[in-house]
Amino acid sequence: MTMLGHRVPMMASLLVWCVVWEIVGRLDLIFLLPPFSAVLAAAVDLVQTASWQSATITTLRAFFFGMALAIVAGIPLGILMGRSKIADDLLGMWVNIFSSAPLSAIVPVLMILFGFGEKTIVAAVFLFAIWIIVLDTRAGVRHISPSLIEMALSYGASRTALYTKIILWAALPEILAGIRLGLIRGVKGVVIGQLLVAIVGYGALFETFSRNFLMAEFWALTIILFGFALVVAELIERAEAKVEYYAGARQ
Amino acid sequence: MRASVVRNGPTSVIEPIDSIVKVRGISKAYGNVEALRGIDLDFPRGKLTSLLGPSGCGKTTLLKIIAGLIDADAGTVAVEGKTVTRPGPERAFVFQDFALMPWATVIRNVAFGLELRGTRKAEREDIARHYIAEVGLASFEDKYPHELSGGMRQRVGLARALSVKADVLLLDEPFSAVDEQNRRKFQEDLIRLRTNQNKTFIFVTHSIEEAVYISDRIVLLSPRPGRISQIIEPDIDRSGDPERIHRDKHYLDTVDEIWRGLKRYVE
Amino acid sequence: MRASVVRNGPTSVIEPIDSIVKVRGISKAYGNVEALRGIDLDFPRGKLTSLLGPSGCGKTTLLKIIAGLIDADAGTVAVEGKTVTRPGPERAFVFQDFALMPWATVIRNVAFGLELRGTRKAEREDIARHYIAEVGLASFEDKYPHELSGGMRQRVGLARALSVKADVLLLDEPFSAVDEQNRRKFQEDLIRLRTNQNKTFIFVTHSIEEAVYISDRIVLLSPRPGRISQIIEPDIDRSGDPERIHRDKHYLDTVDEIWRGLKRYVE
Amino acid sequence: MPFSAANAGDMRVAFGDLPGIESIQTLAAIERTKERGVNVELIVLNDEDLATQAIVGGQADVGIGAPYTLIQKVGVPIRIFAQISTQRFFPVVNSEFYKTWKDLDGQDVAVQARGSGTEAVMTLMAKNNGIKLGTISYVPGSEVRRNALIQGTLKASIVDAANRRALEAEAPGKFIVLPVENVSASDETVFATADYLKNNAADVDILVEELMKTGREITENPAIAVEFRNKYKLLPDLGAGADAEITEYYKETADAGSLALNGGGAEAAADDFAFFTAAGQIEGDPVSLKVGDFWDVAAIDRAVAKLGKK
Amino acid sequence: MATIVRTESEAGGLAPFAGGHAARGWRDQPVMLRLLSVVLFAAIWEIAGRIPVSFAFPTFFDTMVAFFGLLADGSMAKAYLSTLQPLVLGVVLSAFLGVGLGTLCGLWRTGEWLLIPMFIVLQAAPVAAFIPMVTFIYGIGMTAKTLAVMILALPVIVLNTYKAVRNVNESLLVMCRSFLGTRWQTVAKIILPDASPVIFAGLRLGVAAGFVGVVLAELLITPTGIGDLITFHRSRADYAEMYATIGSIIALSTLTLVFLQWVEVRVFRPEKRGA
Ligand SMILES: Nc1ncnc2c1ncn2[C@@H]1O[C@H](COP(=O)(O)OP(=O)(O)OP(=O)(O)O)[C@@H](O)[C@H]1O
Ligand SMILES: Nc1ncnc2c1ncn2[C@@H]1O[C@H](COP(=O)(O)OP(=O)(O)OP(=O)(O)O)[C@@H](O)[C@H]1O
Ligand SMILES: [Mg+2]
Ligand SMILES: [Mg+2]
Repeated sequence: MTMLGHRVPMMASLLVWCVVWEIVGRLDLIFLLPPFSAVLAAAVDLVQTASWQSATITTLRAFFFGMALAIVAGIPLGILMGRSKIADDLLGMWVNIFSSAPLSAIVPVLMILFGFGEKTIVAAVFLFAIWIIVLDTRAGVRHISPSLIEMALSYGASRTALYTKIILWAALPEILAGIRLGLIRGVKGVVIGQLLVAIVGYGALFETFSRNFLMAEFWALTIILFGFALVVAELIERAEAKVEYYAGARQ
Repeated sequence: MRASVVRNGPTSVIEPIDSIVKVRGISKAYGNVEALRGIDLDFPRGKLTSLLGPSGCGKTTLLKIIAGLIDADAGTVAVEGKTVTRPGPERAFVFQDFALMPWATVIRNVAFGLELRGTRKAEREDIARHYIAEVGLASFEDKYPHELSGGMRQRVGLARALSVKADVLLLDEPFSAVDEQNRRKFQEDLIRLRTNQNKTFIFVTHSIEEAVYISDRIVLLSPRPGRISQIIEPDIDRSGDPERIHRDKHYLDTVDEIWRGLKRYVE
Repeated sequence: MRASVVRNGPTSVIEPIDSIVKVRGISKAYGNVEALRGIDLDFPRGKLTSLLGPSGCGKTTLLKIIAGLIDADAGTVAVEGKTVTRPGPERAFVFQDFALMPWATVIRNVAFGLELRGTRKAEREDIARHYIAEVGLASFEDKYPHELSGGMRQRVGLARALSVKADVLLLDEPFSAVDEQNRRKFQEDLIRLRTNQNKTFIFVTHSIEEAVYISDRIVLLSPRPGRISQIIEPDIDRSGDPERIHRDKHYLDTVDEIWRGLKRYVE
Repeated sequence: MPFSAANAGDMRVAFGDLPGIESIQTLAAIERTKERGVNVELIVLNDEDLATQAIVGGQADVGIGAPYTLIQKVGVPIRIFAQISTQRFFPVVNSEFYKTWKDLDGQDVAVQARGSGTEAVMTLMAKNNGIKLGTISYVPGSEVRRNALIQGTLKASIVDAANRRALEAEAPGKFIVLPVENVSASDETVFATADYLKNNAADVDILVEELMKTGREITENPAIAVEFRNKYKLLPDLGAGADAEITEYYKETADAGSLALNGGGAEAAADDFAFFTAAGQIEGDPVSLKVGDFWDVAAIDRAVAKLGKK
Repeated sequence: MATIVRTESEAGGLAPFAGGHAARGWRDQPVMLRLLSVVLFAAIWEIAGRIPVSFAFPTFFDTMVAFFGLLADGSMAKAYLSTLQPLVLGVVLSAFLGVGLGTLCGLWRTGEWLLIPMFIVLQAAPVAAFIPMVTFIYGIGMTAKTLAVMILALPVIVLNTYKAVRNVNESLLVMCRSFLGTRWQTVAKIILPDASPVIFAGLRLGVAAGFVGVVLAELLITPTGIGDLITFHRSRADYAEMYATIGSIIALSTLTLVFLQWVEVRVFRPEKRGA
């Protein structure tokens, strides 16, 4: 998009939407939508409250534990499926099912298995995030040019060397993409987990705000969460851009 | 100068004085695609032998069996008298698509074979630097593959193969991803390199001119299942200006003869 | 037979008797990459002219400017005396990557130019069928592109260009995605086709042999920014067996001369 | 698996819904229990069923709700050990469409959740009035139903006292509160497994005592609820604006006498049997149901002995 | 544009069933191994149920019995009748709206600038948080649930369509122009056919998202269909029935996706995007 000869960054249009929001909010058309400025003000207040801070800590902790587990388990599983046909045949179906199934339905079941509070939320994040990481890692491993592997073998690479010096690196672009998508799904998982089972952290705040019609606070929290999801995704994307050149180089 | 053309059935292999690689009765099928059938072949030490044939005739398969990367269904390959079961330090492969690690610099790529053998870093980088210079890439040590042209990338692949000091170099269409003019340059370089280094080269190509231009010996394979259809020794004098070869009558005769032989397989 | 070699500065264009395409003072820059600078060039009617030069020298850019697909920064192109501003029915393009619609059969692909002009289906398929046969693909009408080899796909691209009955055919490295042996076959076919069809061909290639082998005229471009460095008219007799050309002394001389000229640009 | 018995001195309390102003009493009692050295951990769950499930599964120790159905159905030894409050729900209809119970015959209504007290009230009243309700939808959150009523997306529902008042304040005359006769069943009780009650009698006693004390204090002086809130920093996210509502709410609740002063017990159980059997949530003849199958009254007895009966 | 638009499907044929890659993987798997995989899964479940992991964790066998029970007494059918209405409606609306908007954004720079960032935000954000809000405006009926489905399904469809339209094979566009194609011809004869596989993949992802949306709607707005079955049986402690219901919605969503993929293969395979 160019305007008056200047390139206007795409995300700038979000500002336009914010202005629209402000106007609609001021017109007082829908009680659910306070003016954007009021939401910002509420956000400033919100971040100073103890309950937001503790909710953030709870949520972040569950999120990072869940993500760490998903990454630590997902990458080896993806590599295994990428390299071993039997593993792929055995697990592929389930990974595919779980990666696209409405996992929210399972969240209540998690509670039975993991108890309440943190563990279940961690499990929800894990469950939401892992499958796409597995799938992408698997695809990354599958995309590795066979000649790169043959190259390593022909120079006498041991199994460990093959995995640590070639496969992990060569699949890195897809692994990162998987982690990025996994993070986005993980954020959804943490919120859904907190809303559906144990009402803690952000889920509790959301419920409190929406049930009591504290709309400015509700939207403030929403914006903070959206912002978080986008920033995390953006960070990974930066890392991806660093390795992008060899994503293409591997075709 | 004479173009010694030897037709042979599977048994009548010409036995050169000293052959470093001996292929005996190799057959290979992928599922129900029969790629190679009963290949008997000897590769003379210190010579460049080309494998030439229509697409899909099993050239790559044969080369990889020699490299120990693929197991044959039947038959054996022996290098220096020892039967090949897997890749070994006396053979090095140069890949059609270069097979460079895009995340590693030129020098790390070249030194990779040594890295896998556990050579110390300083030592392996010295060796690598030597061969990088040898293939004409001095000063590109710290570049990454994506910063190089196709021709330069293939030189990196070649330097890597040279740096492990293998006796036998296996090259699978090393120039097919290199543009025409660079390719020509590279062919001239390879001819020079072959005389300097006392290595045995086994070279797969699609290009008749290329095969005739650089080879001491050309093995023609028939379409799938690949069998040896002809062995040609162009016996061209390569001592002078490489450009002169292109006008050598024997060169031209050999190219035409091969072309006439292969034409029927095309489309 | 003589290889008339004409060096020229930007002004001393040789003026052939009848030139169908006239390029005058074309310059083009992409951002601050100057691709072409002051190109003056004439393309004689009914001849095949090759554009040859190192990678990135602006060959494709020039061809697309002639096609009307890119606007030049300065200068004009005139076809049959009319200034080119956009693609026109008198020019047809053959693409390096074939640019076939994967969801359409061969016949629909070939007839696509006519389809866009609103020709009735029966009529355009008749025409398409004719040219499909002309390029040697009869009986492949109902195949999809993915069922064809690279060489066959390029023939489809050629048939499509022929079927719109343009006077000028613009070919951008049509053989670079085709394998060596098929390429050779295709070159021979093209030479035949050129004599049958009275078309003007403008041909971009990387390959010196290819240029010399098939062209009436070769325009050598210098590296970026592309300028005309030499115009060569190989003037080789193409009436006989196409294979004979490869041994023609003038052919070989011309190849060598061009090679010597271009060698300094390589790597 | 987390069947682990709690350490003495630890108590995990599972709430079946997001705490609102109606939870001040319970929350205050919990805070005071903590002050007396019981290490209480609060778990807030999305659903009352989940809370019950948590108790049965051993993932929490004390649940809050009225799990009669589950106790009867699963046969796991969970026992109610004290009543916190009795039900005060108000069926509300949009006066444009309905005026009386009879008008609701065959009409759609929305209640809190499947198997909840609100559903029981509605079905019971429908039965008493000889009508049959149409589709019953489940919309968790009295506030949500209140708002849906105001927006006109619900025409008949049932809300708690606070929201009934809000409805009257926001749209005077637009809604009619339908009469509910003699329902004094438990709204919230505390329950735990028999094992837990046996092994942690001391902790349980403290909790029961505090529940009784807060109930009595609020009933005596409803304004104390706000003091509780400030003292223990309860419900911080609701903002200062909620104080007025809290005062109002507890005044009304106290007037209606729906906070349990003596922890319920056999008396309450009898009421509940009558109510829940009538509403179809438990089976059997209310008279022949045994209190001991549902309740463990030992803790209230001890508390009443200590605090005196009111 | 400065921003590279990435959508889930971009994981490139890797995301659920997307692309020919996964498609092949799915079909090439030897039946025996897949059966074994199912049997293993059932066995693990059965064992976990028998230990038991929790009193609320039924065995596989009980769950299957409960499943057929629910099928037999018609409650499953009734539940799905109610659940599928907003799902189908929401997905169909999202499909038309999404493909339309996506194409528009792909072709029209201003539209792209204005709308695409919105959808990127919506797709990345945990919109589940405001599904309950929908109730406030649209109540608890079909509208609210359909909207919930659309909130989830629309962004992925729009973004995929947009991406497909923007990334149409450049050389085909040039080809069309060089053969004098008009703007409309370019759109109708090149852009849409070339983009259709990716658009279809986007639709598939949209359907998957729609299932997520309807489940969330059932659990967060108001349980009427399968959400009601789940909560009802949970409140009755009929855990086998509850699990059977949960399993059935996951199975249904999987089967739907497999079916769509089959359709896709049938529709787009004749030319198998090889060239
Ligand atoms: N991994 C494989 N699985 C199945 N078939 C294979 C495999 N590798 C090769 N083939 C088949 O075996 C035959 C020989 O393949 P190979 O790659 O050796 O031929 P080639 O002579 O190197 O061909 P090209 O000139 O195209 O490189 C071909 O028909 C090919 O399709
Ligand atoms: N769209 C573009 N934007 C920016 N630079 C471009 C663009 N197209 C071409 N160039 C640059 O312009 C120069 C000429 O490009 P062009 O494609 O015409 O060269 P060429 O002679 O066809 O090269 P090759 O032999 O590799 O096909 C190159 O340096 C190229 O990088
Ligand atoms: Mg090969
Ligand atoms: Mg070009």
